Amino acid sequence: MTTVTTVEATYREAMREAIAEAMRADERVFLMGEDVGSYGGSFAVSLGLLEEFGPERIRDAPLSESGFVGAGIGAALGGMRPIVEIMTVNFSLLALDQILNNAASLLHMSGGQFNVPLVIRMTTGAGRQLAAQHSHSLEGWYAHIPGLRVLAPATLEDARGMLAPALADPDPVLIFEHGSLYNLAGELPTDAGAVDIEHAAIRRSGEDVTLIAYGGCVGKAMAAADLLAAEGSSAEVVDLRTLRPLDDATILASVRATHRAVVVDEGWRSGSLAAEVSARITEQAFYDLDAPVERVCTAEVPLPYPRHLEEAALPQPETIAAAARRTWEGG
Amino acid sequence: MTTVTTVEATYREAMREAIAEAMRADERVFLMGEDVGSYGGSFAVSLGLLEEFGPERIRDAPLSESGFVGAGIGAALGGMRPIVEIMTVNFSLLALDQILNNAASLLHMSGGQFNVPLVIRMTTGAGRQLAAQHSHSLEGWYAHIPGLRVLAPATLEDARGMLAPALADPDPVLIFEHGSLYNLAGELPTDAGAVDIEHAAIRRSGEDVTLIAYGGCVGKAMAAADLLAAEGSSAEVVDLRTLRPLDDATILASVRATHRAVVVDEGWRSGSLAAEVSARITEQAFYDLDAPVERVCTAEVPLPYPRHLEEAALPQPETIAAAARRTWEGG
Amino acid sequence: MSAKHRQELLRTMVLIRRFEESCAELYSATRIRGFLHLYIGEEAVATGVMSALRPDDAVVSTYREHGHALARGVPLDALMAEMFGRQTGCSRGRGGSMHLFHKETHFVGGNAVVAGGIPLAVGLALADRMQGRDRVTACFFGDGAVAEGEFHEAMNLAALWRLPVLFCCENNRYAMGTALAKEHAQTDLALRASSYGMASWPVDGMDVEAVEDAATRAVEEIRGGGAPVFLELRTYRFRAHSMYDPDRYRTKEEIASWRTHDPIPTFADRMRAEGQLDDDELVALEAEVAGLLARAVEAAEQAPREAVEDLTRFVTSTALTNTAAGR
Amino acid sequence: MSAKHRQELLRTMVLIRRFEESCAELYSATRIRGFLHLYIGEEAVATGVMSALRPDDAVVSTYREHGHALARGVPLDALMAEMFGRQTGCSRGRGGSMHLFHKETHFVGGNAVVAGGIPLAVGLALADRMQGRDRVTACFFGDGAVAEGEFHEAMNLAALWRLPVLFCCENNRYAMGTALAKEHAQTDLALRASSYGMASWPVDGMDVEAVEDAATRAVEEIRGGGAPVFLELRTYRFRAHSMYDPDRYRTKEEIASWRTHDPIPTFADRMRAEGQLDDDELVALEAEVAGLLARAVEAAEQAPREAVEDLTRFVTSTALTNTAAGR
Ligand SMILES: Cc1ncc(C[n+]2csc(CCOP(=O)(O)OP(=O)(O)O)c2C)c(N)n1
Ligand SMILES: Cc1ncc(C[n+]2csc(CCOP(=O)(O)OP(=O)(O)O)c2C)c(N)n1
Ligand SMILES: [Mg+2]
Ligand SMILES: [Mg+2]
Repeated sequence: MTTVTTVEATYREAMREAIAEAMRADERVFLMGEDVGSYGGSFAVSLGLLEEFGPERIRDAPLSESGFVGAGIGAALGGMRPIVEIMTVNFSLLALDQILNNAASLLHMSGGQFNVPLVIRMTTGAGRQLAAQHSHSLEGWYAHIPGLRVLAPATLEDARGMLAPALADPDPVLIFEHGSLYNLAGELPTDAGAVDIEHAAIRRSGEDVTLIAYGGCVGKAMAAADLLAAEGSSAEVVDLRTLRPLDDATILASVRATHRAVVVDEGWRSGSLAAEVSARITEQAFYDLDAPVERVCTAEVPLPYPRHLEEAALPQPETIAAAARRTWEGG
Repeated sequence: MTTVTTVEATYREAMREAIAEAMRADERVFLMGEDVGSYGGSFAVSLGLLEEFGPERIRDAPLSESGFVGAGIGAALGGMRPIVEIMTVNFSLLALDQILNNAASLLHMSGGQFNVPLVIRMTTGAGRQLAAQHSHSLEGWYAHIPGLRVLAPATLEDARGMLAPALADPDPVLIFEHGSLYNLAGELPTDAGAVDIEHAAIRRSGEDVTLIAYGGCVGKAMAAADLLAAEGSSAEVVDLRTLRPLDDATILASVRATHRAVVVDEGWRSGSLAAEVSARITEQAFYDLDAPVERVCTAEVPLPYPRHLEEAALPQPETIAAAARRTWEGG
Repeated sequence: MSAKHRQELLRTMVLIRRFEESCAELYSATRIRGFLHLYIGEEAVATGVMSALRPDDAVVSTYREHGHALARGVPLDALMAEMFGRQTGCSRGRGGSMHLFHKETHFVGGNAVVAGGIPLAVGLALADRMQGRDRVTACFFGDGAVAEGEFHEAMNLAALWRLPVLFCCENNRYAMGTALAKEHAQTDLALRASSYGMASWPVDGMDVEAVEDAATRAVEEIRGGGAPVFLELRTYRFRAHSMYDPDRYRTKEEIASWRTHDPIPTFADRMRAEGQLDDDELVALEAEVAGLLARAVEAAEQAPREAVEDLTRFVTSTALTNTAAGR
Repeated sequence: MSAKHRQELLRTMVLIRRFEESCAELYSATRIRGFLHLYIGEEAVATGVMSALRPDDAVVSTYREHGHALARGVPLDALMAEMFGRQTGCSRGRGGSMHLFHKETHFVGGNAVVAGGIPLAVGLALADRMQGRDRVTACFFGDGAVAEGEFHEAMNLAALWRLPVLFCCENNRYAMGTALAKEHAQTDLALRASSYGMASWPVDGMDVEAVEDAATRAVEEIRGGGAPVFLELRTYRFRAHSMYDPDRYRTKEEIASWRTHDPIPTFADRMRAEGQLDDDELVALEAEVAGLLARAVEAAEQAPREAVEDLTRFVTSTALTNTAAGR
């Protein structure tokens, strides 16, 4: 019999501990971004780290996303292991040229000579009434870029354990932290450490339909499964975890067993990552499907400020459950 | 009987004539971008326009994509009808924040007060051995953004006729010109003018499979249809034309008739616009399909320089035809 | 300066201050949500600059823009309703605190991507130039924004094309928790602007009359010759960056020392000393403002919300209702 | 300066010139494809700067980088093979003219997004600083790049953090067809740099010794104190922007007048006047270079191509072969 000792922790603390651990273990690791230092991180992830590691390694950067992301790429080329924090995915567009045209492309353009061992973390998602310029979920775009690995921790374990393998990856890795998860609290084993970053995870087993989600939508999919369970239907919940490369095997094994799938994605529907997942399922499991793959995405609108409109725009447990019902009841 | 007089023209000339016509008709229209003036346009589209319209209205901008695209948005707000040229979609990432967070969002964020009547033109696509930083097809990302209309002229008529309705649109419109099309030559009616920008077009009728393409891939899909015809199969070719909003009705009517579909897209496969088209077909015509929707996209690699690798990376008539065959022969 | 004009300046500053204090309370009471950035301490800047503009001039602002909007004349009720996310809000409630817009007063937002509004201002000025109008566009941004690439590109364009933009850099010495000296290699921001060949100078942003004078002079220069001007308005925010900010990065002493330059009492004292204000007037002013605010809050509370069916309205000019696969 | 050293400088310049001339011919013969940007006229810049660097210093360059690569010591054969897209090319043929890379000489590309390499140089310098190495990173970019936001952000970071970067602005007076005065409100680019508090000065970029002197002084300053230096290297390209450019935007007279400052004959004449070069040596040098080039072209023509099955190799460090849904 093994006893696992656990501590109470939040997603925010798990992420912070992962950063601190990596910095203690490897001199080359440093954290760079706007307000990661004296402010403590715009979402308080790095609170207290300045005191332990000092301003060289907890490096406040001026407002210049393209500049400091590019500097992170250069530092990675120069032998460091930078963790670059961008406040939110919305502002990451200012650095997208650096991420696509340099971080993701240098290895190939140089014929294999220059790899970029860089980790970029950023907040994504809506739900806090931050309106159109602070609420979007654009990680699907990054999942389109060859050369990147894209992660979306949805649990405490993943918040705690994805950073170490990301830093060990010789190529650039992006980590998307959904803003609504930071206060998620629970028990974490005291010895929690690295997790696998290759595979999707089954968060709940079920037989009637597969609900596929990631990041901030995993909890909503779980809640939808509860709703369905109350009606006597059993939903399996797949947490994608790694948005690039997608773990087709896990997704397909589940769908082949349930014959029905609902893909949940906080991105806008048209051109969403959910479209990719849907297309892959149809391509690879067409003859196993009892109904067309459903998608539940965010309404195609720059997210509005008022709560009632924001809620109406986003995927919700009830709309996910309704989509699941459509797979057996028909449109 | 009506006689249509035609002139020999290239895609480049058609686009140029569309710009000139718009500028002659409306004082508020001007063209702004890098090297549109004295250089004559990096792809010679605006050659000669400086002489006719002068440097105020054929406005050379310094290298500052975010700055001059933002200035275009502001000028549109101020009552002008700017046509902003970005050299290629690769560099448009530097202006993506302006396009998403301002151009596409202002109308909604302002509760309907400030619309942005702006047209942005840019070159996209590969095929000229320009390697990883000059060859990508990222229009699928723009097709993800609510508030934008996204056009992809694939023919002389569309190169000539899409600009006028784009300028008449009260909201931002993006026009993607595939670099390999500029030298496309043919006959254009002397009175060629505005075309519809709401609908996809059937470029070739057929019964056995629907090939769906846009921009630089339409010609390849036509060539694939020729290959298939030689084997006795008849392919219908749909040219999407408008990438946002997608014309589901035309796509679905064709697929419901042929029961098979291949989506061709020069974007990288994962997260491509082709995934969206595929997902929509499955969602809306699942029970009409005789085979899973196929996709033919660009290999997931930053495009390499050498011709043999570039050709291998891109969709080709033969790979499109092979995908079509798979829809009746099985994987 | 005439007593009447000064009383107007004072009234605007007091209105802003009390508006912001109300917002802070309403935020704590969860009536206002999202991000909330207060302008307390910086009132002289907006008040002085707006006072130098004509009604047809345009204003481009940031996410810390309640003061700009009020000083510009965006109706108080519409502002407060916006904070509540109501249909009567100046952006129909869809924008919230960071996205105030108002067409009648040419208040072009409310931009929450730092530096993202600056190119827009350049474009508005370009439109004015090309259409032969002699309007000026005033563009507000912080010291933090000066580090962004967009600032640089926009400055170059405006100077190169000699466009009628008044660049108003609100240097409050911090970008969130990052102090000026950690943001900029060269902390003399007016100097940075002059490297674009642009007229620029620093201004005491805690003194509403100094701001008004500088802005008036700048606007005259701009309207006359068309070339842009950059004002570095030196100011300080007395409150934290936003309601989420525990304000760990500054000392109490620093804040206290800046509070002695509070633009409102400083200016009121000056007026009093010159016999242009007495205690009764001040009390009456405060009472008037309090009344206005109470009514604005009351009206906002009662105002209707946008209908959920209209969720995707205003995504495009023609899309009035929700469409499944709309643009 | 010693005759030997001068002969090396001359040899490098001649090698670059003849390399570029070969490339132009090979392009016309369709042996080289894609975009091709020649360095003819600007040879003194690369030659002078590289001569001031140590072998362990790093270089970040642009799409007009053949001269930089040659002067830096990237092997000629590997360069020529890259132009042909062959496996023996310095980027295995995958990069082509605009993406030359070479790890041994710390030549970090070949960046074809204007200004996109500048932040990388800042990061390389940051890594050196954090790891206690006294290396310098030389970063090349054009006058056009100075208008880009990334230039500004990178300058501020380097100056703020006092990083060991040598900014080499190759001011050839044009960004494609746009003349300096249409790119910049303030055409004195060295002045622009000093607004970041950075040491900066203009240099005659047509004089290889002037460049070498300036770069040597700059590198000393940087290595000593760590603060970055900006050199505005005033030069001119004798050829069009690229092989597609019909060069309509400049007058023949302007080009002819700059040709009188051609860095190669100017320098050769100086050496000759000082008895460090005679006609025979020049002929021998040209013959040697011609031989090297002929052999490089020959080798490139014969070199293998990457296998099509390896198309997606190098997309990630671990993906050696094509995978349908690879990263
Ligand atoms: C591009 C971008 N990066 C980061 C942020 C997050 N952020 C919001 S305000 C702010 C500080 C801005 O400081 P400053 O420009 O001085 O304006 P102030 O808040 O002091 O008025 C930051 C970093 C943002 N909104 N946009
Ligand atoms: C961001 C970006 N915009 C536009 C281009 C197209 N382009 C390539 S080179 C060039 C001119 C650059 O001029 P300059 O920086 O002076 O360098 P030069 O070519 O004169 O050496 C332009 C506009 C590009 N490569 N990248
Ligand atoms: Mg500030
Ligand atoms: Mg140049």
